[in-house]
Formats: sequence, C-alpha cells, structure tokens
Amino acid sequence: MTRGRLVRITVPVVVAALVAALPFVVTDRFLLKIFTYAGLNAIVVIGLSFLFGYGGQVSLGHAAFCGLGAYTCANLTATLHLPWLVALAVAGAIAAVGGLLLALPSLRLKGHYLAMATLGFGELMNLAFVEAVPLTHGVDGFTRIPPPSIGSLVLKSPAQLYWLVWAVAGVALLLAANMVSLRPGRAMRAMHGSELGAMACGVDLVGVKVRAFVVSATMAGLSGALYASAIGFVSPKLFSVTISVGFLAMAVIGGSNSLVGPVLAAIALTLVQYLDALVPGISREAAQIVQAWEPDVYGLLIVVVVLFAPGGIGALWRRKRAGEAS
Amino acid sequence: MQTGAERMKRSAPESCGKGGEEMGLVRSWARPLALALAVALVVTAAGCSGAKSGGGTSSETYKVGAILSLTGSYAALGTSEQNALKLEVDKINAAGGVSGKKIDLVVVDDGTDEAKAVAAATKLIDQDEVIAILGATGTGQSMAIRNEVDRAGLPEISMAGGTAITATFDKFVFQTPWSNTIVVPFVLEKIAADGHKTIAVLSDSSGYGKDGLAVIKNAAAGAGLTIASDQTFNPGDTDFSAQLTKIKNSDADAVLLWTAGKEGASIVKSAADLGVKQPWYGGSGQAKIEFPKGAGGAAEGFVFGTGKSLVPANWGTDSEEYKVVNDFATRYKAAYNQDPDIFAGHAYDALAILVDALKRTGGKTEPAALRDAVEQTKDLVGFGGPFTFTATDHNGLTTDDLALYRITGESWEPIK
Amino acid sequence: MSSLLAVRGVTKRFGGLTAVDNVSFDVFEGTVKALIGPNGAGKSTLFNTLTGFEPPDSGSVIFDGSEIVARKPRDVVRSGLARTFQNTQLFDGMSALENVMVGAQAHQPRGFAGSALRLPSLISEDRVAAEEAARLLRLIGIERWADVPAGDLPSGIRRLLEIARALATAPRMLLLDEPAAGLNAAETSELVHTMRRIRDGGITVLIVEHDMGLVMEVSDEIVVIDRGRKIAEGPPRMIQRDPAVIAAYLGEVADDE
Amino acid sequence: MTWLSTGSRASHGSRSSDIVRLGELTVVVSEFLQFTVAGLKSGAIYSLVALGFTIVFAATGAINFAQGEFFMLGGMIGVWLVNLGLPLPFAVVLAVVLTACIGAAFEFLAVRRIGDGDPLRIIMVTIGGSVLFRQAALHVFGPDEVPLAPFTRGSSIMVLGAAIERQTLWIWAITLVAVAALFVLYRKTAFGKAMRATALRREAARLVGIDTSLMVTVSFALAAALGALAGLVVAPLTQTAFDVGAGIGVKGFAAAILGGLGNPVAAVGGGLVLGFLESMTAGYINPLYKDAVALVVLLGVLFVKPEGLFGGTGREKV
Repeated sequence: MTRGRLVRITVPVVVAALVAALPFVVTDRFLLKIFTYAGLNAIVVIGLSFLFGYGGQVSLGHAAFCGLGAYTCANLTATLHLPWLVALAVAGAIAAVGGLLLALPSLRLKGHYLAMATLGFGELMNLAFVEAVPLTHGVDGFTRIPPPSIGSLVLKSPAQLYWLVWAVAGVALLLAANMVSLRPGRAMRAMHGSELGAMACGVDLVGVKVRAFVVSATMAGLSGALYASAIGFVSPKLFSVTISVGFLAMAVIGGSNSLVGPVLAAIALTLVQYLDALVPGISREAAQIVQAWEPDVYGLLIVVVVLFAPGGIGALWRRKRAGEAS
Repeated sequence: MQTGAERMKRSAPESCGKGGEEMGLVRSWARPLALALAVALVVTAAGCSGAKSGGGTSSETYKVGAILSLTGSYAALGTSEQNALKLEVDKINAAGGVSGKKIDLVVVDDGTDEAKAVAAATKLIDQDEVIAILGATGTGQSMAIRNEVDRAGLPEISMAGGTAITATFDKFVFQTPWSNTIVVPFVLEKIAADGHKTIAVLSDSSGYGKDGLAVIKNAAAGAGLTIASDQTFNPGDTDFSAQLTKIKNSDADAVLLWTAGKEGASIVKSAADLGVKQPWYGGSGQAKIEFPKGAGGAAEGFVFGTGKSLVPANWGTDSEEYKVVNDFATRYKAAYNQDPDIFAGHAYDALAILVDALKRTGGKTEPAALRDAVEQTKDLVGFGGPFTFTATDHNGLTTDDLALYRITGESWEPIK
Repeated sequence: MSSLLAVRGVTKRFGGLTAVDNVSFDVFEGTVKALIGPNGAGKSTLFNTLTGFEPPDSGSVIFDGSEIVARKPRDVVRSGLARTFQNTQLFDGMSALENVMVGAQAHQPRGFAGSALRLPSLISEDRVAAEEAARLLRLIGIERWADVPAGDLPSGIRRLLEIARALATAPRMLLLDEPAAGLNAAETSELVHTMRRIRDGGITVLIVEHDMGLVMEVSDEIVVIDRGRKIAEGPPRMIQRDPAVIAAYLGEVADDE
Repeated sequence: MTWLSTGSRASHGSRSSDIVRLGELTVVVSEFLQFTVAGLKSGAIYSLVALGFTIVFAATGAINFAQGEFFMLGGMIGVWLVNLGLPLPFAVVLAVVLTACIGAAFEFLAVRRIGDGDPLRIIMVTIGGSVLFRQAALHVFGPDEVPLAPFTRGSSIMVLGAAIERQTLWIWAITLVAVAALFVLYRKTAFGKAMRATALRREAARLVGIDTSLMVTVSFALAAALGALAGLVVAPLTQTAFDVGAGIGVKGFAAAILGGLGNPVAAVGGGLVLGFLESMTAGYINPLYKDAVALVVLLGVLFVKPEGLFGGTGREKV
C-alpha cells in the first residue's frame, strides 16, 4: 500500500471517528443539538447538491420534501404507533414519490422554468401542510412526536440523537459520493454540461433526471423525518420556500461538483444562526444584532459567491489543492 | 483572460492519472471534512468553556429564561415584551431581588421561527440552567418548545394568545393573555345586548383566527345569536371583496372580525368602500394602534373587547388593579417614551407570576416545586387582571377582567 | 457492398420553410461519404433528422435494416449511429477522459443503485470504460490532454475529442458535422489519417464538411444538397465536374459579393 | 367547507315571492359584478408586475426573482417620502424613479457581472438580491405595515349594485397609461426599437451599433419602475410592508407565464385572467384557496403549455 493510498483511507476514517467522538468532548446538550441541526441540514444539502451541483437541476422546493417526510413520520409514529424504523422508511418513500411526481412533469423544463416550477410546488405543498389539518394539525403544528426508537432502544439524549443524525448524514454522504464518482455522476455532469451532447452519447436523460430528483427528495424526506422525531414538533413554517432558499444557498455557497463543500456550508450556515451560544463571551446584545442581520449575511454570501467565486467552497479547496501540488 | 494553453499548464499537474478517478474523489472530500471537524471541535470546546464560566444557576441569582421574537414577523411584539421584562427585572433587582437573590434574565431571540425557539429552549434549559421559561411571543413557538419544557419539567409561561396553548392542556405550560375562550363570549354578549340577532363572522386562517372561530361557533347560540355568514381569509391576503360582498348581501345584523393580523385595517377600509353597512365588532387583535391608524377613519365606531387594562381607569382609580397597571404604564412610558401595548403587559404578567411563585416557594427553584407554586397562583393582580390558576385552568383570567372599547379617530375609548 | 444507411424521401419543414426536401441517398458499409452544399443548404438539419434530434415530417431512414425515424437520440446511438455537432457539445467541466467515458454509457444501465453500493461489477466496468476511453484518446492522438477539463481545450482538440467521445459509443457508423472547422493545416491532415483509421476499423462515416480538399481526399462518395434538395451524388471526380454543383457554389460566391 | 352552507343564497332561500326572486337575481348579478371588479383590480396589479418579468426576460432571457421586491420598494419608499412631508403626487413619481434607479443599479452591479449568462447563476443572484432588498427595507423602514393615503378621497362608485373604489379606478387608469406608454416607447421611438432589437437578436443588435448592455440596464429600470408603480397604486387599499414582495412576485410570474413569457400584451392578459380566476375562486369556491389559484396556474402552464395562453417565447429551442 502506497503512502498516498494510506492517507486516502485513513483520513475519512479519522474524520468519521472525530465526528463520532464529539459527544464525548462536548457534554453541553444545547451545543449537541446545534450540531444535530447542522447534520439535519447537511443531509438535505447533500441531496440537493447531488441534484443541483452535479445534475444542474435547480430546486426551490426541497423544504416541501422535508415536510412530506416529517409529517409522514409524525403520523405513523404519533398517531398510528408504528415502529420508528418503519416510519422512517415510509417517510423516505413518500418523499421519493413526491420527487418523482415533481420530476416527471418537469422533464421538459430547464433553468428558470424549473426554478419557478419547483418554487410553485414548494408553495403549493406549504399551503397543503397548512390546510390538511387532520394530517398536519395546521399552523399550530404537530406536537408530541415520539423520539426515534430501534426495537426497545429509545434514542432520547442529545448525544444519541446527534449520533443518529450524523450516522444518517455519513451514509447519505457515502452513497452520494459513490454515485457521483462513478457512472451516474458522469451522466449528471454531462447533462449539466450539455444536454445535446449527453443525448448524443446515449445518456438516458429522462432516467437520470428522474433518479437524481428521487434520490435528492428521499434524502430531504429522511432529514424531515429525523427532524420530526428528534425535535418532537413540526409546523408548516419549517417547510416554507424561505427554508428551501436557505438550502439552495448552502448548496451554492458549498459549490457545484462537490459534496464536501456543501456539507461544510451547511454546517457553517447553521452554526452562524447560533453564534451567541458558540462564541464565548459574546454579549447578548451583539448576539441579537448578529441574529437580526443573519438573512443579510445569507443574501450577501449568495451574491458574492455567485459573482466572485462561482465554484463556491468546493472550488476554493480544489484550487488550493492544485496550488500545493505544483 | 488566460489563454487555453496557460490554463492548461495550471491544470495539468492536477491530473491524478488513469484509474485514480474514484480514489481522487475520496481524497477531495476527506481533507476539507477533517478541517471542518477540527474547527468545529475547537469552536465547541471554546463554547463549552465559555458557557461553563458564565453558566449554571449560581447561588446568588435566579436565572430566568425568555424566548422572544425580536426579529421576524412578530418583532414588534417581542420588542415590547423585552422592554417590559427588562424594566421589571431592573426594578426588582434594584429593590434587592426576590428572597434576597437577584434575577438574571437571559433573553433569546427565536426570530419568529419554531426551530430556533426549540433550540433556544434547549439552550436555556441545558446551557443556562434557567429555573423557568417566559415565552414564547408567538403561539407556534410556544407550542414548539413544549417537548423541551416537558422534558425538563419546569414551568413555561407563554405570552401568546392562541387558545391551543392551554386548551390542549400541558401540565407545565401557562399563559397570560386573555384567551379566546373568555373574550369571545364577552364580545358576543355585547353584540346581543346591542340588539343584534344574526352575525357574520370574518376570521383569518391562522391559529388565533381558527381558534376564535371555533369558540364563536360554540358560544353563539348561548348568546342568542345565529351565524348568517361565516367567512375566512388567509394571513397576507390583500383583497377581501369576495368575503365582504357576501357579508354585505347576507342577513347578518353585525360583523364580528376575528384576527390578530395586520389585515384588519384593510378589511374595514375595504368594507366602507364596498358599502358594508353592518356595525363591526372584534377582539384583542384590534387593540393595537396600527389598526385605527391603518384604517384611516374607516374603523370609526368599531367595537372590540379586550382586557380592562388597555385603559387602566377601567378598573376604577382606587382599585388595586389600577395601581398596578398605572404604575407599570407610568414607569414604561418614562423608560421608553411610549405607552405600553398589551404585549408588554402580557410579559409583565409572566414575570409577575413567576416572581410571586418564587416568593411562595421561599426561593426554592426545584422545577416540580416551582411549577406547583405557579399553578397555585391565586388572586395575583397583574396587567391582565387578577390571576388564579387551577389544576385545569392555566390561563387564569375571567370575563370580569375584560372591557369594551370603541374606535374614535386614531384611538379608542372605553364604552361605559 | 450493402447499404448501411438508407435515407428515403426525408423532408423537414420549419413553418413555411422547407429545410430538407425529399432527400434520398445511401451510405454503404465501410465507406466514407461526404454531404456537402452551400451555407444554409440544410445539411445540419438533415443530420438532426437522421439522429433523432429533429424527427422529419416525412420520409424514412433505414439503418442496418431497421427504421430509425421515430427513435429518440439515445436509441439511435444505441443502434450504432453516433454523431458530433457543428458547435461542439462537450461537457466543459469534465476532463477529456471523462467526456469519452460518458460515451460508453450508451450501452450501460444507469447504475445509480449499483454505484451507490460500489458493486464490484460496476467498478470493474468503470475501469474498463476508463481504459477504453484512454485507448480512444490515443487512437485520435490527443492522449496528452486526457486530464484537462474540456472547457480549457483549444478548439481543434475539442473537435477531435468529440469524435473520440462518439467512438466510445461503439458505433457502426459516425456522422461528423464539420470536423475540420477551426483546425489548422497540420491538424487537418492529421484528421484525414484519423478518419482513414476509423474507416479501416470498420466504421462507416458520413461527414458534413466545407473543406473541399479534405472532402476530396477522404470520401468515397459525395452527395450534394442545395436549398434542401439533393442536386448531385457520385464519386468525388464526378462531383467536381457536375454543372449543377458548380452553379450552386458559384451562386453562393455571387451572393456573398 | 362550512361556509358553503351559510352563503347568502341559503339565507335568502327561505323566502318565496317573485319580488324576492328578482331581488335574489339582483344580488347574484351584483355579486358577480363585484367579484369581477375585484378580480380586474388585482389583475391589473399582477399585469404590471408581469410586465416587469416580461421586459427583463425579453432583454436577457432571464427571470428576475427580485421583481416582487421592486413592488415592495415602490410602496415603502412612497410611504417614507409622504412621511417626510412630500405631497402625494411627487412622492409617487419620486418613488417610481428611485426604484427604477435601484433596479438599474442592481443590474449594473450584480446581474451584469455574470459574464457567461448562466441561468442558474442569474437565478441565484436575483434570489440573493431579493433577500438583500427585503432586509434593507426592514432595516431602513422597520417591520411594521404602513398605510398610504388614497390618491383621491370620496366614496365608491356604484354600478349595478357593485361598488368600485376610487383607488381601483386609479389602478386601472395607471395600468392603462403604463401599458400605452410602454407601447409607444417600444413601437414608436428609436430607443424602443433598439430595445426590441436587443431582445430579438442581441449579437446582431450589437453589430449595428446598439449599446446592448445599456438596453439591458434600461430593461431592469423599466421593470423596477412598473413594479414600484404597482406597489404604490395598490398601497392605499392594502397597506404595505417590507415582506410583501415574495408573494406578489409569484403571482406576477404566474400571470406572465400564463400569458406567455416575453410577450407584453400577453402579460397584461395573463394578469387580468389570473386576477379574475382568483376572485371567482374566492367568491364561489373558497377564499382560502385563492392563493392556490396562482400556483396551480403556474404549475399547470409550465407543465402543460410552457409557451402560455397567448404564445410568446416560452420554450427554449433545442
């Protein structure tokens, strides 16, 4: 085994071990919860970057898939008392079906049209979440969703929830990374680069687009289901188009043709929201100012990254790597 | 512009050779992830130490948490609440605190966002180790944090008006505003007393409006009223022609508007323009100055019911209530150069209830004891009126604490 | 020699304009045929009608004995008819090698699930595809650009890369749309050798080209269209002397002046 | 839905004399008229916003996701100017001009910097821009809803039992004037011809000496002005606030796509049709489903007939 290969295998293992070890270092329940939020966002953003960063298919409706997963899980566990793993699987499946239903009629749409169609889908789903009171409990929100449980093991503590969410995030990252590094990744990047060229190569554009949407929606749905059972409460506001825009911002800032960049962006942009808890000694007033200006930071970051660093974090990293190598 | 060849030279060394495709990717994500984790660990460790040094309930102070919407769509409400809480905490501390210990108020902004409210609750409970949570500002946020509150078993005193907060009962959750369950029958009684027999109801589809509508439907018959037309609108709507036309053409003698949203002003304006002749009634949602101001004269004569304290003299100038409310209003005005709105009042009450309970526990802050003490609140005179909680009533106010007002010009006057 | 591609009465209209008007010709297995004509004659449109990108309004296209007129581009490619574009349609963000590897996907399942799980069969297929792509780059003579993003390649290399990519679909026949455009003299002569090698490898070629020198050098037969109609067909020497062809090209020169 | 059983018809249904039937008919007619008035009122507003989308789309092939924020900025700046003491007419004109300048500056500083015109990047920049506009309005003008005085005071005009607010007349008049002015600008002036040339064939326009980037900037300014005008003229009826832009943006886009993107006349038609559909839904089905109408229209048109009802340049060519 060469030294390079050893590094390539050991580094991810070490990183995974560090992620797993975090709850032993950090005993503060609140900080663990924030890192759990970051993991939940990361799962969605991995799926979104798969679709958007690699496939070039924009979605402004991903929060709706989270909602589908969350409400499915909530109903199956809180109302029907089904085992949590079953609920999680069904939640992912329902979100996948949602992705399929959005993808099929959207096949002809590109760029701006797709953006608007997914935005319309997101808004419509949000109205549905508000109006479908028997299933969603309307604007008041769905409370008392049972925590995740596997068999007789109930995952309640912040550390357990953190491990669960990041384990799912890790699996999602691994699966997505495998797909983008092999044939589907090339097909999606080809589709992004030139649809005509991809067609001429015999790439099954319809199949690839639909699969990219379904994979992406499934990850969002799983994240929503995990959110519902980890936090215990969901309401339609959590699945609004504003949230979708936030996910897209994470994917854009993270950079296209990258999964790690978007994961880092998801972590960073989630942590920024809780700056007061993370930065020791920050005054409460300063923290409040930061919170008030948080959307500005998002907006500015999107504009700046798109204008001046179109590749996002992913490209910055790649460039640095190239610089080191030469 | 670089030439192709120049770019070539730069990118050529990047090549990792044939067959290294899939491994290249692993390498590309491994290192940034490692970096991120390292940063995260450092930040977290720092955060922990920071939290530890400042955190924990020290023996010298009571740490009280408040989850307020200081940004987002309820920012105006949350800001009033923060003003009131700071004013009262300063006053209490200046007078030596409660049972000799000062209050340390920890305010967290939830940005009118349920997810942030939940995080805020966790932070207050686990990082700051507060003894109770005041808030949240909004009904959604108040509901969202219940799981956390239940887990910790400490009292939550909400300042939001949604009936759901105490109607879907939770042992640990209390509420200070006049809820729909008492305001609705009070206003219906007034409508009937004015000689009306049938009403049209116009409510919004938010939690407050939906909830109000349900109470109206339950209580109308009891007040001798029939509902001739039942119309709804969505928060954010700007055109109400459909609803108002139907109300205008209905047999209703009067219109009852139930909304806490900003749409109220546009609705009464539009009603005047469309020739809706029936008299209008409403609830606490209209007890804010933006309503008559925004309506620009169209709200003239609008009658609404809410707490007596909107005009403290309602209580009678020699009453205990008057003293409490007037004293608060005077100090608030002196501190912030504006009259307190009802939201400031609800915050005042939340703190007052907690402080009263603390006095009765003799300074003990065990969650169970404190919760029980809050539930045993009896005849505590606050902004909303005298509060008396029971094991089944966590709202604690009655129709006796309400009064009727009529809009005149850009303000209102109590109806005698 | 049998007819590999038989075009029969293909017609394509855009609104009132008839871009391709009742064109028929054959391309015989193992030959290089050139499709020439003045600018705007309808050559690229004809290419699109043959490859499923713009189905013709009427007519029939028989490839290897079966009708392909109603087939989608992907199915046309899978039946063994690959193409390049006048405006190269490369995947700019991907390396030259990756571009060529995409061509192999015509005959592979999409492989989402298999890739996610890194099934050994899929990994080895991938390795084979990479080796095949490298071989094709060597065949075309651009192996030293293998790891350069396509967007950074000079335009001549881009044209060659597109040919390599088309070859990766394992075609029986190649349709090349102006492969020599933007190439210098040395590159053009290299292209001639490459095309011969492709033909000698058993791949039939139909080429649209403006460079008459190249056309005369490589093609076994030429078909000429003007304003959507076929005006001549035959071996290069015959076409060179065809009065209708000369008139059409002279007309173009006159129009330009 | 509960309200169906308690509608006006039910309450009138118990009486049986012919006079009452006639009265019922009058009510039915006046209700329909009232819903139509309301629909065409909202429709006119949607038309102005849709025109903004169309103008920018024609010039750049891009959808400006910040279009709704121009609507918001127009209203908020107008109210602010009135509060500064400016007479209403001046405030309105100045607010339109200022918003147009903001639109032009946005194009010049941000959108133009996307050299390759990649639609995904334009989408993201205009989304980022819309967040910044909204936040800027929040920081400058505050979080509260603010009222604007009607352009002329006085009671509504009654037509066959339907009331038409005076401000509604203003909305129609201003929409008409704006559309007419646009028509004259585009069809009758050399400047307009340059704009159209840019929209049709950008490269060709550049070759004949037209400053195409200026034309794109002007398109953004015009789109912003139309949005601002819509926001100003409707503010006396609805009040306005920093967060009204996103909602109206979706409605305006639905109207534009319903008509067929890139076609100004179709944008106006799409706006009026959308307003009418919404109002009829609110009147005869359920007011709560009103917002869903625009979304269903948007998705339906995109999925089924992306070129819109009245044609246009909806679909991208292969």
